[in-house]
Amino acid sequence: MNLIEITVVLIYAFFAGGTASCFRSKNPAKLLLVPVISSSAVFLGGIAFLIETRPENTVLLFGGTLIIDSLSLLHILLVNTIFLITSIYTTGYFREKIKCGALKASYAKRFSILWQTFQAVLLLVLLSNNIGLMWISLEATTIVSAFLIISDAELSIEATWKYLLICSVGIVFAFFGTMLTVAAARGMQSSEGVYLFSYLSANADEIDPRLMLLAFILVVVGFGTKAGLSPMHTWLPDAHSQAPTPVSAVFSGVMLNCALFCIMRYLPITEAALDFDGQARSIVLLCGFMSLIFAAVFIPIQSDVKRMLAYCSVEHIGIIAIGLGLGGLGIFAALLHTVGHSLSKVLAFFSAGSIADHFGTREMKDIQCASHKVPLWGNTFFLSCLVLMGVAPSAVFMSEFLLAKELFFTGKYIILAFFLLGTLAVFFSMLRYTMLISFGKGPKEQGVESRGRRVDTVIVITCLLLLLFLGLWIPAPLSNFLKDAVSIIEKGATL
Amino acid sequence: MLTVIICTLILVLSGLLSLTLKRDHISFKHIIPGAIATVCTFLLIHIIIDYKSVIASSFSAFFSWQLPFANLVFGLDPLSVFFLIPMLILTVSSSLYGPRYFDKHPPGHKHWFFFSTLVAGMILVLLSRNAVMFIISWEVMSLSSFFLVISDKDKDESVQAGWLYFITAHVGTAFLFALFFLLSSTDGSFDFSSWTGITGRKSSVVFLLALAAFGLKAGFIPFHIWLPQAHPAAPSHVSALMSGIMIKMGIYGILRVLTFISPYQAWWGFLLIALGALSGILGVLFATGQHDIKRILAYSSVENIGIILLGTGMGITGVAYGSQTVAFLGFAGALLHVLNHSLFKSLLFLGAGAVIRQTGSGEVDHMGGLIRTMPKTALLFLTGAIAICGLPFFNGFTSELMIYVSCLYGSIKEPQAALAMAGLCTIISLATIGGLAATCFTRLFGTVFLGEPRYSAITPQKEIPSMMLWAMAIPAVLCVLIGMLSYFILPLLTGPVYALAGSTNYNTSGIKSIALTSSLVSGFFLLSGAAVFLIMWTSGKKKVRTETVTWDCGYSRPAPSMQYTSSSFAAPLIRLFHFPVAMKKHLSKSDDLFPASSWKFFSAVEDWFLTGIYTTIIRSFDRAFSSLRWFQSGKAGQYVLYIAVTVICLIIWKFYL
Amino acid sequence: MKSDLLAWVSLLIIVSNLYLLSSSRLASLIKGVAFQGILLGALSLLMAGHSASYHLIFLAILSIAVKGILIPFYLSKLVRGVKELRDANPVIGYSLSMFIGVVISCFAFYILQKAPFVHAFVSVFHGASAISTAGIGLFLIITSRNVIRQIIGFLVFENASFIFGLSIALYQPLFVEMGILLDTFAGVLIMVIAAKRILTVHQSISVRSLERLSK
Amino acid sequence: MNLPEYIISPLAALLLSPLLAGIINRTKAFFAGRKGQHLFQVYFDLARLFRKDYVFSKTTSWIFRVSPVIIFTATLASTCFVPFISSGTRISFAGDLVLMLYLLALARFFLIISALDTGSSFEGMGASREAFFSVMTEPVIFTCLLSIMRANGTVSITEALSAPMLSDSISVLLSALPLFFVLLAENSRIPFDDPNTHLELTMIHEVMILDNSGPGLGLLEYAASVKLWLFSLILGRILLPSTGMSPFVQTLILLAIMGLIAVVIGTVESVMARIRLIKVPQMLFGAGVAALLGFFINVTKAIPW
Repeated sequence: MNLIEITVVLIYAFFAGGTASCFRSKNPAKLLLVPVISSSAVFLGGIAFLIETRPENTVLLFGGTLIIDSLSLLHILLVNTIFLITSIYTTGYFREKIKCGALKASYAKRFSILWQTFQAVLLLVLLSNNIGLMWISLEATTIVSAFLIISDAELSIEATWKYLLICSVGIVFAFFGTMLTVAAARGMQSSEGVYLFSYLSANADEIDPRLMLLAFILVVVGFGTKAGLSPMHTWLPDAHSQAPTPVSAVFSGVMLNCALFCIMRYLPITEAALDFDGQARSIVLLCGFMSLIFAAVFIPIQSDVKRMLAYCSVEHIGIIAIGLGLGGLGIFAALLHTVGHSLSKVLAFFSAGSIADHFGTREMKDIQCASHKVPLWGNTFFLSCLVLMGVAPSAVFMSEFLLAKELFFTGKYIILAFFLLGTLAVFFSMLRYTMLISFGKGPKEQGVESRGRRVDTVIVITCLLLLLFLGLWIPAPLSNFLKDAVSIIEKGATL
Repeated sequence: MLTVIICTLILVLSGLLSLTLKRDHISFKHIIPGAIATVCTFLLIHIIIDYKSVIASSFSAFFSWQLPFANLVFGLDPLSVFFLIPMLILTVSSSLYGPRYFDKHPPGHKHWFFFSTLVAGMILVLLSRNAVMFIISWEVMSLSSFFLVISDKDKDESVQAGWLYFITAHVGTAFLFALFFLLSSTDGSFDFSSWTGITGRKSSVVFLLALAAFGLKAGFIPFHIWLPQAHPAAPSHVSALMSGIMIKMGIYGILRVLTFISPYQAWWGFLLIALGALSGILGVLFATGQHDIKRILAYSSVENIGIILLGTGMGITGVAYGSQTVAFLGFAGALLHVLNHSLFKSLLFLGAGAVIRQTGSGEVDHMGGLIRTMPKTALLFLTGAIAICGLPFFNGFTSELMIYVSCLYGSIKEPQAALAMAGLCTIISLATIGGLAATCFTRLFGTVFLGEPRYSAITPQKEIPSMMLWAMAIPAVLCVLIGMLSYFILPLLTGPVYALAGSTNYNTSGIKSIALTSSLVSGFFLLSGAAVFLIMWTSGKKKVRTETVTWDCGYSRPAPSMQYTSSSFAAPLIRLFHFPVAMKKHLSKSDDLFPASSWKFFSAVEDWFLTGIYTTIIRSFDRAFSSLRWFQSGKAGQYVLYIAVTVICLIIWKFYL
Repeated sequence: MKSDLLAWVSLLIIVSNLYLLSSSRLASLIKGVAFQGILLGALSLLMAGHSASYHLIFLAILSIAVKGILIPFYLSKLVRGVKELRDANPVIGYSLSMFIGVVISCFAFYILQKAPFVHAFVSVFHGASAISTAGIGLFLIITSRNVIRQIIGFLVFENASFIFGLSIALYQPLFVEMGILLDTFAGVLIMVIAAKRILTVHQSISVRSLERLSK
Repeated sequence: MNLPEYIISPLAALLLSPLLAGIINRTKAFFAGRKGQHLFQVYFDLARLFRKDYVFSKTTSWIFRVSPVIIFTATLASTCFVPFISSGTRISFAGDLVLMLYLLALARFFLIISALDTGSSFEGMGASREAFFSVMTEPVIFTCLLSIMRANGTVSITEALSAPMLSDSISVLLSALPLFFVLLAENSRIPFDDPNTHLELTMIHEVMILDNSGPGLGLLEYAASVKLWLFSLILGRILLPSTGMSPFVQTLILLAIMGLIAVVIGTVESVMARIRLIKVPQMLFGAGVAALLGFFINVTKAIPW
């Protein structure tokens, strides 16, 4: 067992310990602190991965069952960061309820346990080198998170039901894809590692191309359902709008990326099996394009703030998928966009949730002038939505610019036109909503009604500064890191 | 060069400093605006003294900018310095003006932060020599001005205005994307220095894209819709900065793109002349129909951008037909008008701000007779009003004269009929614009400052603080100086004009003689005016002066509300141009035989570009989007069907097509 | 002989699919799906004999226990709590559903001749049963008007993945196999729990009460 | 006696311009069958006004007091660019046309704001109409003078007006006729305005100076007659036959033509009624079309087809 494997074991030990400690406690406030502690430990574990794996970049663990390379490391770091800040936010989110005793200990217990399990299985998705294991852990995220969405509200049950049904159907399709991948690889000389990504990508030229293409279609539809690619995204606005805010935040900020990560794993194998004729990419491109269009069509007619943000996630997942489908610089843009979108979307959900709780409604027409009444969240909501809308200078703008550039230089003018039109349509309606929410009409003589916690302020400012910074300058180490990750999705990509 | 960058950094830092302070901290009154003004003054002096070395400087990054292509390249050339100078002047005057303007309504502590980032963004737009750098600076500029527009939270319409403004700015950025991609498509580089020699059909596309991308910022018709909304909403010194120089960044962009493409096509010039005539005439007509003082000024900015386009159009046409005189004078007039308009428009906006600050209202028809309580403001405002009408011996005249002379050369000296027609059209448009502008500004000045107060409730008691007056005096003095001594401004013009006209062998003696002669005439005029005045004065000393009421044609009780209002003043004109500027009348009747309350009548000129064209487009999109709502029907079975259909479609696509 | 049996079982699975399409009572639906679960166990037993693999036997036992007994038991317990008419009540009528089911099954045989993935299956019957089960499972979900039938549809759809997975099972380590099974079982169980929640909150299993989140 | 042109022309305007008004008045009197006032009556009126005291409205500000001086000076200065005796030194530069017309616009600007300064609704109405007319006259003047400049191939109006004039009668007609209309409109003559009254129907120029008195009114009246002189002079210059005459004879003929123009103005005023205000734009638009036609003819002549 080497150092990295020990780290992995330690991380899961922490999860186990954290989960176990939850069973005993009855104090909701303490229960909510457990995820903070375990996620900070896991965050450190992610940093340890970064340090430990650096010279080789790609490390196989536990006899090839797990893998850590730049691509997964990027996502792991993102997951850990998002979970850490969301756990911290959660303690504040439930603060009011704890104060007046509305939060039951049983709920807090269930939440903490499921929360940590959720993070654990998400990390397993990213770590797995075995295609079966990846499928298992992604399916497990559905099961675990379904109970995070559900509450006593009628609508939340409806959302949970749709989430369960649609994602399960999708994931079964992904199962067909996974099995077909193995079937496609059956003709290989050695059938030892046909279920290992590392083996498949090393020997991709021996895979049956037509079967692999079929498998890839099913994988894209299956994992795409979970990732929120249109037209399989239908569960997403429901689940995001009904889930408690921290859950919506990690759904958007992490879970969708993880599902897309699975597609990123299959993409290079399919491409290589098909002799790099771009068929696999075109599928991803089409799905991304559809997502963008659907989001642009549906965002203008939303009335629920979290629903709007959910559709915004569909848009951004679409943008990332377009980048993946383009290849080369597009993948770089997609990865950069993943980072930017996660950070900003998490902030947007935090603030939208807090504002909605403060006003007692999620209907956008009833929320006005939030930046006066809840200054921290009102301003954060506006700024993070600006970032999401792709306003410069921000990381999201930079990646969208790179993507547009790649679209132009690969001659996809029609997609470029629709990309610009779609983002403009989103911008158009989202700006109207966010401005009304943050600065709209309202009794202005009333003073500040609620100030945020200091720790939330620190989180918000750190994230916003990071987003700004990444929009202006990508330091060389990060750039090389991203380029490494790009080369995993597309070998020898021209950047 | 390094000085400029360091000063920009200091600007941003002082803005950041203001973020850390409490809302009502004392330093907002003096230190931070003072620091901004000092930095800009220093920079201005540096540029003027070191002009020769500044215009040729460039600067590459001292650290590599890690994006796959972008380099941090700065540069200054005569063209950008020409825009930098008025920008710095205006910043100085509006940062001096700002603190006292807010005496009654202190702004949020973010105000000066966004103010400084706006200035820094504009400087960086002028400095950047790389497309990515340019777009980012451009967005910083738009973003901070957007925040400044919505910073006045007492007005509900400022949110609406900010929204409209930011939408147009963002649409412009989308066009910028396309423009820069097209420009860089030859060798994939985003450095301005590599963008040369773009010809043929591609250059025409580049030109049209530039027109759309930068036109949305410059605000000529039909891209003007945000201007009349955003300017009234912003605090006045911000409107001064925005209308004075920020919209000129759009002009800068168009001119900058013109330096990348050659040879010019004549039809670009015709297009610009058509657009210029359209926005010139319609802009001033809309202005004449408005009631809000700042909205009038905003529409007048549309008009002046139109004049600048007319000059640029003549310049392009001149180059295309090989007439150097026409080209040189056209470009020179356009550029000089950029400088001039920035001066007098900021002066007028600051004056309007003074009026709004003292009366608490922007409604022109409620004012009157302000000249008695605010004589100095009135004098400064009058200076701006005369200058903006392009009347002689003020700066507006000098630039319009250059464009006129360019047209005269084009329509008289050149054999090509097309050039002659272009010149004639420009002259007719300019003449019409001149007449209309005179109407508009006599109306504005007359209604606000002259006559009797129409509503005693909003009549101010005293003059504005002297700091604000000094801030207004800076552009006012420059307006007069440039008007009288335009000769000395010419060296600034030659550099950018050479770059635009694409040749450096033009003999500038002709233009110099025009400038000299008009200076002489203005001196002669001043002397003879003084002589007449002296004669009147000396002869008038012995005469009796009687004060009485205005002749009332026998009516014994004239009331102030019987005065001609601005609406009635504009009525004949609006009625004449009822096609492009429809007057909407609202009459609230009471149907009783003996009405208890008086009928209320209200008339306004609606901007049918906004209410007609753009709103219709958006509505139709909205309808189309709403008709797709069935897709997300809420039925889980239907959603599963989507998944199945997607699989089948993808399989058919990949295997059977 | 063994491949003959395999073909018969596969055929029986298709027949059970058609039975599910035609049954109008929820109770008979549950019975049908339980029967199908047992058929799956038989299939994997046959496969085990086919390739002499011990863990397929384990799989067979597990699937009979969970799919044939456990889940049907929970489902029927759930149905007993339903106050309204315990009718399947699909969107598309039973005869037409049957017809479509037959078309899907025929199409499955047809497509297996053409498609590139024929050699992924042990036999044509095996493959056709997988595809037909998948199609009919989806069809059941899509046309359902109540939650129970949707669960059953999903169960059928998942059975297809089981049939499909059987042909590839040999190449996976055991823990992956077990994980897959447990995951799907857990998924269905959670659906049942969610359906119970729906029943307690809405007093109904109709999906009409689950259509409020739209646009 | 070799004074430069830019001194002679204003001097001539100062000395002779009231005479034009006198001629018009006599013509009108002739048509009315009256004996009419003295030919120099305008001089007497002006002298009387300059001797009078001031009466100012309490509403007015310094704008009202300063305006007459600016209006007078600007109008007078604009005469510098039209040669009276075409032999002296001139100030001519490219674009002097613009300066000349914009000086008139400057005068008009101050006339309008001084009218608004009184706060009277009558004067406001006059100011509004003055502004309204100017919008339509300016393009017409520009076009007329442009075709003359095009025919002479010079970019300076001073050069163009002192050099040999248009060769063919069509061009002469197409620039002179619109210019005559503009003359009538700009100088508040019938059929655009009635110079004799400030009654409501006609209130334009006369109503704007309603509150002026004494020397101020004198300056404004003087400026009005200088403006009339300026337009007549331009028209006279266009109509002047271009034969090789001595400057003295030429000036005499010019004066005769201007006298004739005054008679024509008087005749028009006697035989026509004032047209309705809404018809004014149509009339001026017609004049503009004629001027454009003249310019097109000039342009097409130069093009080698």
